[in-house]
Amino acid sequence: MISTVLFFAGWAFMLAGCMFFVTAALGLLRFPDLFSRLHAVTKIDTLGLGLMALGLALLDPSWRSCLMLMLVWVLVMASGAVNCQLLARFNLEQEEAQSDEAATRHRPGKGDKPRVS
Amino acid sequence: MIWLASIILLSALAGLWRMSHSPTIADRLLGLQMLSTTGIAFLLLLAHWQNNAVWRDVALVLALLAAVVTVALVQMLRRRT
Amino acid sequence: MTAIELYLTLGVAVFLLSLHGLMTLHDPIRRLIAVNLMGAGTFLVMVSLAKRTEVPDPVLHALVVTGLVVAISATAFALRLIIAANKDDATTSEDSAQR
Amino acid sequence: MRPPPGTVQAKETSPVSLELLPDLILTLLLLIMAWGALYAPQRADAMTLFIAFGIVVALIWARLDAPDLALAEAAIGAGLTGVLLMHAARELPGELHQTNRTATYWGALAFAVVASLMFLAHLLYDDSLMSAGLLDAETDMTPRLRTLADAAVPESGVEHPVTAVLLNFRAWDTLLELLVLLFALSGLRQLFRDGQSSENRATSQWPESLALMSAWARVLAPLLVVTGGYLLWRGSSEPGGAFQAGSLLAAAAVILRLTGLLPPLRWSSVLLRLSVVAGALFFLVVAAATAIWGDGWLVYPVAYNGLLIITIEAIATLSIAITLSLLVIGEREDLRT
Repeated sequence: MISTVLFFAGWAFMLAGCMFFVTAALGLLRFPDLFSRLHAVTKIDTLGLGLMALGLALLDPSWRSCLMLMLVWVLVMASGAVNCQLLARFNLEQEEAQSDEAATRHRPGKGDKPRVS
Repeated sequence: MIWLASIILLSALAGLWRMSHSPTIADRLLGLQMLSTTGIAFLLLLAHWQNNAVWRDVALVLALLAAVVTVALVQMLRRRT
Repeated sequence: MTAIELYLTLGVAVFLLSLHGLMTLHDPIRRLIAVNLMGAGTFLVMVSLAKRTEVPDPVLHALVVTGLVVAISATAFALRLIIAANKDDATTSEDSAQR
Repeated sequence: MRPPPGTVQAKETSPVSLELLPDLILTLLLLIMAWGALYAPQRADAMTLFIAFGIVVALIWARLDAPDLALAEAAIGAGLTGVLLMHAARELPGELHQTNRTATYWGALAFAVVASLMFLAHLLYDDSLMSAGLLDAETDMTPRLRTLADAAVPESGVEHPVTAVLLNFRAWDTLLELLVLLFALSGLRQLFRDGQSSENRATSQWPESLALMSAWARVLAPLLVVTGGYLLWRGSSEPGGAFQAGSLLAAAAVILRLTGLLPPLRWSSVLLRLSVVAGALFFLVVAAATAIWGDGWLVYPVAYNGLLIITIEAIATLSIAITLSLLVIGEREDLRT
């Protein structure tokens, strides 16, 4: 009895996780600029994989598999957050660098723009 | 189980499309990160499907390496500008 | 069609694609990527052949692990060669410009 | 009790069974990436697609039931090769020669698709191949090499057949491979001529993102080292081994070095040189010892072969880790004597 409950609960969580994967894929294709796309992708790392891992843990509830699933999920979540920060800052720096070059090219004598921190 | 794995791999196609049609470097790294996360989900699914716990270790290694690659590439590409 | 045949064909396709790329591309980095892809194609063929028996053949797996490590050391060396060759072109073109 | 699987039973007669759906998608993914890695308009696109190619190949090794390869590919293919490529491409000017005329695009595609379809047709519908038993394992032509390997695994000192093959039956391959790594490194060192001044990359200013990265590196590096040790120790009984562990340690060194937490690995320090050479040296010493006292080159005495394999693997892991990290991030000031 308990295993069928686990079975259906596990499948429900897995399907929910899979739904997040699909929505993030759509988000990645449709969103206009980088920052909104970053938002979409980090959803997979946290929720998509989280629900998938929870569903898988329910499907084969041994100690070793649950701990490993949780470790992988926490690691992917942390790396997702850090990558999101890094990519956003990196993109800002790139844009600043390009806008500085553009600014110096148009008005070479005026010195560079006041830096907006 | 087959459908789940296929849907996840199809969502990896979206990451791939974003990687090839992306104006900036950050977009490419974003697509790369999406690909590695879908890969990790596929490996975890495979671990259950084939009843073989070693694929979870491969998923762990892939998660670690995906983190390293993104940080290394951001740090390297940033140094150049 | 079983998985073995599918991946066998995929290995052949990747090998041929990168062989064609090696012949037509001129940029050294892309040619190096083409060589790596050819290696990956052959590994695919070897591993799909290893899967013919119920428990995959360990001998072929060991060979491919060795091949992977040799591939990365060859890539590292080839990259450094490309950079050195590029530095040569740069210096020779500067010398000819100055002369 | 395994819950009732909901999957459709794959009918044997249908040409493409439902079981193959993920494989077909993986094949599609791999072909797009291979084609993109070669013919993408910009070089940065090509390199990122090549890194993604490594990840998908790791997934395919998982589908083909090759755990050691999936570990090695994930660590080396997806991780280090990409960093290596990007690191080198930085010093090269932009695209050297624009070669991507549309003719080459479609030429490549036509060439590959036609040839592989011919191969597939030959494979499926030509019975000369089938009768030769190339594809079905039931024929008596089970590969002899394999039955030999299986028979000898019990007294090889390790349970996992791939490690047994790597370090016992074909120990020569592993030894020569360590030498290949050494040759690559020495080749790399010769190519740093004095005329070559790669401008120093000291990250003088410390933007906030670097603080974030160094904090993340402090979390990631120990985890990499622990996983590497785990893979090394597990190599004797389950998939794992010296190369996967070595590449994980190299990844830890790369991330620490790039965020400035690790001082440059000076080639001039004797300790570094010794540890680079240690793996191959110890292997040679063992080979010589077995030749003199034992009964042949690299034929381990049955009593100690478990212990011997573990020590060889541990020292090989150390030297592989350092050699790979020098190969990937060996800056000019590192590799100068």
